[in-house]
Amino acid sequence: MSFLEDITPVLAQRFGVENLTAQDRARHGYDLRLALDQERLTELVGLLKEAGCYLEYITAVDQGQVLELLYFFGRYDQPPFRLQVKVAMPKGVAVPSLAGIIRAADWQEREVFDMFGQRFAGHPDLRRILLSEDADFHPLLKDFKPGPEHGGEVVNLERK
Amino acid sequence: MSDGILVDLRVIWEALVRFFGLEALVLVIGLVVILAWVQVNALFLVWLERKVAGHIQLRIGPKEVGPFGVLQTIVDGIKLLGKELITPQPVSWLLFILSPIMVFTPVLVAFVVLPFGPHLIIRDINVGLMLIFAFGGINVLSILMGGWASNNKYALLGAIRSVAQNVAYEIPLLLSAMSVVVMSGTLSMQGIVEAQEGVWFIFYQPVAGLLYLIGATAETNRAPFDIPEAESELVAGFHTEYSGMRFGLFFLAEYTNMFIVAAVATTLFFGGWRGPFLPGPWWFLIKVYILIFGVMWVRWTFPRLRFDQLMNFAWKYMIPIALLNLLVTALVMKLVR
Amino acid sequence: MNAVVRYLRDVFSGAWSLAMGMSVTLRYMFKPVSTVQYPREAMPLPEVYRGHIELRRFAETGSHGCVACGECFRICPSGVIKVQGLKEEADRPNRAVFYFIDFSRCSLCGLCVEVCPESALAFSKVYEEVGVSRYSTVVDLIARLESQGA
Amino acid sequence: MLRKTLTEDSFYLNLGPQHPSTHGVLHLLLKLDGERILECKPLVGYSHRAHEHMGQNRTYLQFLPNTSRMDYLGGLCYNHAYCLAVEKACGIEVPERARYIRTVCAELNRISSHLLWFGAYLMDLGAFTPFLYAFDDREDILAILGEVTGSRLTYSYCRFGGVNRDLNQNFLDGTKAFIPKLRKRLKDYRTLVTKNIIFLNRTKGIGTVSAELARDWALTGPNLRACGVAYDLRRAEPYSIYPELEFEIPTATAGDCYDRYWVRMAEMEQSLRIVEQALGRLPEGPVKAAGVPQWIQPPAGDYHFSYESPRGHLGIYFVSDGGRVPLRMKWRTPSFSNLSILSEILPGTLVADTIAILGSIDVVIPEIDR
Repeated sequence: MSFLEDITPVLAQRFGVENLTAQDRARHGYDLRLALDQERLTELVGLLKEAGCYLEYITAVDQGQVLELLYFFGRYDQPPFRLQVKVAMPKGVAVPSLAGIIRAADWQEREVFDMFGQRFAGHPDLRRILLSEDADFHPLLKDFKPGPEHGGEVVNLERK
Repeated sequence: MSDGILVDLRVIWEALVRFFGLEALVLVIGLVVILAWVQVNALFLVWLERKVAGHIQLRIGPKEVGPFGVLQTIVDGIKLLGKELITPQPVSWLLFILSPIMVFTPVLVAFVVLPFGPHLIIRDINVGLMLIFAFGGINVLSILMGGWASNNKYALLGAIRSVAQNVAYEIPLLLSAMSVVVMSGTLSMQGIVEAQEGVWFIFYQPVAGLLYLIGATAETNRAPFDIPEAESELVAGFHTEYSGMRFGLFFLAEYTNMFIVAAVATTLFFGGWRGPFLPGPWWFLIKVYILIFGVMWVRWTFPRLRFDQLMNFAWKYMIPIALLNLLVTALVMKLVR
Repeated sequence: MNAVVRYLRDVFSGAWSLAMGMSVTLRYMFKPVSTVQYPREAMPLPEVYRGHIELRRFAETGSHGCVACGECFRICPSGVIKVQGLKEEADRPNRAVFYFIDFSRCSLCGLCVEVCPESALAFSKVYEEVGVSRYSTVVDLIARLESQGA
Repeated sequence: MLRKTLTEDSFYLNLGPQHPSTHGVLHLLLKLDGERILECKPLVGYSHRAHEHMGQNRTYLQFLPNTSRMDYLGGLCYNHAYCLAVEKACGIEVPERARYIRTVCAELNRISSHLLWFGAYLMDLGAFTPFLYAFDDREDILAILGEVTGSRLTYSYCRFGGVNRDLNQNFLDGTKAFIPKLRKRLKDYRTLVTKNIIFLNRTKGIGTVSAELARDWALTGPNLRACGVAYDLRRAEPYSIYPELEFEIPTATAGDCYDRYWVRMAEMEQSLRIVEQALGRLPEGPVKAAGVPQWIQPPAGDYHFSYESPRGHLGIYFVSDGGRVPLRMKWRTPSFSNLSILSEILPGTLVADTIAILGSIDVVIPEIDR
């Protein structure tokens, strides 16, 4: 019996069957999507860690007013299992940090903070990671327009 | 005509000898020759090292300047001379400047007692071997001075490592040399060579010979014992902050030190200038360069030891074996005599 | 006693491994060198070598075949191509009059050569190019083709 | 962070961003007590080039050249991964021959990446010579790959639906000559390095990572397999032609530097096996699917794809709104997670071990910084 079959009823029971969507793995690359409220994130991740999952990555998608945080969990196992946890909330709302539960979340959350400005409550060291410390913008937000100060100018080909 | 010049030279020579005394004059001329020799030898060794490294690594090494690139090091030396001597602002400048000069003292002193040939020795002092080792200790001091004065963390770490390493490796070095002294019964370099008439000491003392070579590699900070300047860890170790000819002096001293330890090894274990057909000095140089080649070969083969492993190796393996070897030698000598 | 045996075995096996290592390097020392002495001799370039682009000269016209359709300009990920054409005759296609490319920003991906419908572009085999300023890397390929002679 | 009060015995050492052994611009902030490390903070981002942002402002094809610039050692693997990801989203069928060609090239690329790592690692440990031997071998691979891709490092060879160009005779001959040559070389490396007592002392028992710790820090690739977890995406989530090929997943148990070294060396042999097999049964046929539009438009939705890059789990995630340009392009690069474990395993070791551990993790900085 695969891990996927094991975990699906558990997740459905604890986090609501309406939040759980099965995905076509051959097309989308992951098995399950779980839409989740941010308060229950730590509870879920504790469960997943117990179950032997690892945090593949955290990312976000800017949907205008709403920022979707996406957590991907996998397993060092066969047959493969991949779960996408989707936490959608208005921009500016802090999300509980996972760095205390899964250590890999430390840098992943810093990257999301760096790129999207998403705050993580309880993160031990929430600094910029890829951009310079004095940057005052979050480049992957849709309202960010690269200007000359970001090296975004295009060389004028006519000038010679 | 030529006769006249020779007669004149002889007259001048005799006048100088009468004025200064023969010994002082030989010393002065010897020092001048040494200074020239040190440079030429180091240039040659650097070139040799590059060639050896090149061929081991499937490259050909320097080849553009001069035949087979022999003049490459001279060009590099001139480049070093032309560089600015940067003294970083927070260094302790007196020690900083003094260090590369001091690193040269033991080098020059050691040459005084090296027996290049039956008569080609500046002064055959009856404690020649001790002189070399005694002055060799200054080397550590100058490295410590340089590393400390640089006010750089990498340099400081390099200097500390250097001191610990040299202190540890001096012991097996001396103990293995001691075995030879016990056998020959003299500390004079010339006397040790004379004691090897017939059989070289390496055949009586293979263990001591090996220990000496290992210790000598460590003393000269050569790989795999090059932890004071481990470039992948400490950037350049104790000479991180040195530039221009100050760095050049450290460099020169390293290669000259290599020559000295190889020359001492030749004297102690490989019969010094003894050998058939060729005159003594030739044999001496051939043996020394073969040993140096061995040291280079080792350098381009092995990874570097870690600092604590290096200490372990000295205290757990080399010193007990050297002590045991000395004990056995002394016992056998007592029984034989 | 056991400890002594182990101690000696450590010493000998260690020394043996070092000696074997040295034999390998000695063997390599007498192998032929594998480096190429670059300025004196150069490596042969593969046939499909992807250098920067140039306009191909067509034998029948003795000139380039660019019709300034703008495909390369649109596909270029770095936006370094600028091409402009003129309608010389009413019933014939456009002809490019200038074709600027900024080599310093070109990533040599080769997408422009792939999409060119006229096969007017090719990869140059020249890789030793220098300039004195960043503007000397902006080159008009048509002028370059003409200056290279027929 | 820097202004924490220092006790008298400890001091901070900035290892990097310019340091011979950080392989690029990695900055390790070490708190030292003598030579013992009390604390380590890796600081990254010095070569951030906004690849994800570029991915969101370019069409799918235009982003292709970028992929090989993230990880300059595994450029072809990244090309391959990106093409597979987009093909999967669009449902493009790739011709059989193209799939074989891609796999051969990607495995050659993996060998070249491991070879460079091998050389650089030994250089970190102070042995200069294996570096040049490894480069000699790597040079052969680059020449072979250059014969078909036209480039030596940033290949941009794969296309959606196939590859750019068919293999030529030079490639086939070169590979045939190269495989036995590298096998012989690997034997030399075993004598020169793997059995060397100094090397063993420098790597055994250093930087030990348990399987549990590895999971916590999301380690993947050879670093994970050295801890005893046989997790290889080529087997776990098979893609391309890997299910048809025979190869083993080398694993070790201790999870120390030596095991990470050993796993990579064993992987090179397995990759050689893969190349041999794939070339042996190379089918005939077209190398590119017909009818793939130039401006590709995946149907709206989000797509994830996992690929075993030379350094571990490469994840590509993109969200499409049905247009020519993706809404979001995220790359999960393996070194990013692999490197973060340094702050856990470095404290308590010596400065020399730092270099040994950092080298054994095999990080490529531009891939971390993206």
